[in-house]
Amino acid sequence: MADRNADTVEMILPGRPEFLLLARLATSGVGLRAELTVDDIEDLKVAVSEACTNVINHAFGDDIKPADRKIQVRMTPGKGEMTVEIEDEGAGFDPKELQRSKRDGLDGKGGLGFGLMKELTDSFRVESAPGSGTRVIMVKRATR
Amino acid sequence: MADRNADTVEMILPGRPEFLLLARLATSGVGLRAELTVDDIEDLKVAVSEACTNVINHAFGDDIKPADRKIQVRMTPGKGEMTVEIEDEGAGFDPKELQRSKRDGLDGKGGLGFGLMKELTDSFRVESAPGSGTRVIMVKRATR
Amino acid sequence: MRIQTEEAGECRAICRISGELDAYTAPDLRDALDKLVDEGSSWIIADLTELTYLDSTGLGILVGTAKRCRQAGGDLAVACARTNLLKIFQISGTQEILNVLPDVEAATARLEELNEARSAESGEEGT
Amino acid sequence: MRIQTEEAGECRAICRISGELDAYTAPDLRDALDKLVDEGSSWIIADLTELTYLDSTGLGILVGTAKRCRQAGGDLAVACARTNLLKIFQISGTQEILNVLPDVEAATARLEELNEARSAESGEEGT
Ligand SMILES: Nc1ncnc2c1ncn2[C@@H]1O[C@H](COP(=O)(O)OP(=O)(O)O)[C@@H](O)[C@H]1O
Ligand SMILES: Nc1ncnc2c1ncn2[C@@H]1O[C@H](COP(=O)(O)OP(=O)(O)O)[C@@H](O)[C@H]1O
Repeated sequence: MADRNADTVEMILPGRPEFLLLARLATSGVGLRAELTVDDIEDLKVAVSEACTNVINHAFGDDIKPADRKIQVRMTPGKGEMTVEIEDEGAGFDPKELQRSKRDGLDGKGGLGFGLMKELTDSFRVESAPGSGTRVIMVKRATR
Repeated sequence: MADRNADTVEMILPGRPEFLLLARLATSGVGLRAELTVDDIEDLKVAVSEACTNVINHAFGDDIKPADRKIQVRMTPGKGEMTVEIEDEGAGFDPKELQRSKRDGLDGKGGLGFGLMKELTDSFRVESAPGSGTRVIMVKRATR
Repeated sequence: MRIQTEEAGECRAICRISGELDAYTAPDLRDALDKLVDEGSSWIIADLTELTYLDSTGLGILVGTAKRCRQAGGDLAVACARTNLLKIFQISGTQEILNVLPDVEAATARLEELNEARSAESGEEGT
Repeated sequence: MRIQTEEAGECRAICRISGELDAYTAPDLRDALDKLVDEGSSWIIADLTELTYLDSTGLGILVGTAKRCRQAGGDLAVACARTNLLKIFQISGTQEILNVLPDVEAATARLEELNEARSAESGEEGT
């Protein structure tokens, strides 16, 4: 679990594409507090959006009621860095499968989202298991 | 309590002025979903900021740890309207005292914040009591 | 928020404020305006032409500064044309007390008028 | 996000996309591009000059459209100069496959080149 502290902003967003913009706006708002540069914030916005898009696309089966499709977002601005956790209580998956799918990239078989999250942040971790939800933890450090 | 539904966005913000901008950014993001006009959103941003500023200025005595100074914000976009609840678990106050203080307005004795919230929204309610926190519930309807 | 102040001689000064003025950025503005008054400016224009956000915290600072200016024999005028901000002045009933006018030119003219009126008054008192 | 498409004859078309392209706005872009290809355009320029946000969902649509264009004997080129977006093309390794170039002029030139090269090829085949 990432450090949460007095500065942590928590959000619970509906798991629908309409709310992706809000996740990015929040990233900007907290990123400014963390003294990230404009470019750092742009990178982190993509990483956050990718993680939230994954929740929307993969976490919830058709049997899950709209009211239960939620994205939990926690953002903690630090000294020249910002930690973001994106969590869902959805289907989960086996992270070991990722290596394999990565190569398929843009062929619609997945892998590009995590690739971007990894490349656009300074630290990236995913915790997931089938049946027990997913948590992505990313840290972006300010470029100087 | 205002209706919460599958579209409700919940946020827990640190009770510090640095995070007011984030509350306003979220208001914009959700306001667009509620199909409020740009002017409606500007009005609601002020109302939300005033409610959050009150939490920051009045809810917490010096004895409250930074980690416990939190602003809870819930925003629900509806069909051409948006409901916002701003809540704290701080000191609370007796809303009956408000009428009296209202007249003092800008003399530093308070009253202007609630005045603006009331004028800038279509429905405004405050629930508070000494010792049991404060909840402000506002509805802004889209102008056509 | 960005603040730019300029002293124009004869106790006159202009303070340009752009961006968002809320409880987070307000202390910087209070410091800047207090400094102007402390250093002798008593006829101040607050140019809000580029300000995008204003609420009661910012109003409080403007009203406080207006009072300090009047105590020093001067006054404050606000240049602002943005509809959403004008609404805030209007609702709070501060349009008159803050001499809110659409641009710096009109604000300057208002302060000149007030200055002349005061001189005339004190002139009359003197006779 | 705003989309503006323009057919320029001889199977050529340009699609200008401004604002933010994410999983919310992507379906509109997919529809617009599919319509262009369905109606016979196979040489398409995606003008992202005014696009401010792009992620894997948008990339997926551009790559899908590029494939459809090539199947129809044409190709797709992207006009984009914004650093943060270029980074996305670069990390995803789609710069070449999407013919990403700094402006519409360069993108048009690239498509002309590819068109001539293909005509030459099929010409040779013919002889
Ligand atoms: N929040 C999540 N819940 C369930 N499965 C997920 C989640 N995030 C990612 N996955 C799984 O990981 C795979 C790889 O994700 P990603 O790299 O973002 O590519 P894509 O989303 O394009 O498939 C997905 O296809 C999905 O199977
Ligand atoms: N969240 C809150 N917690 C405790 N007291 C509050 C809260 N919000 C408002 N109050 C009380 O109500 C009064 C009026 O608030 P308001 O109209 O916003 O004016 P001001 O903040 O300028 O005093 C405050 O002075 C304070 O005593």
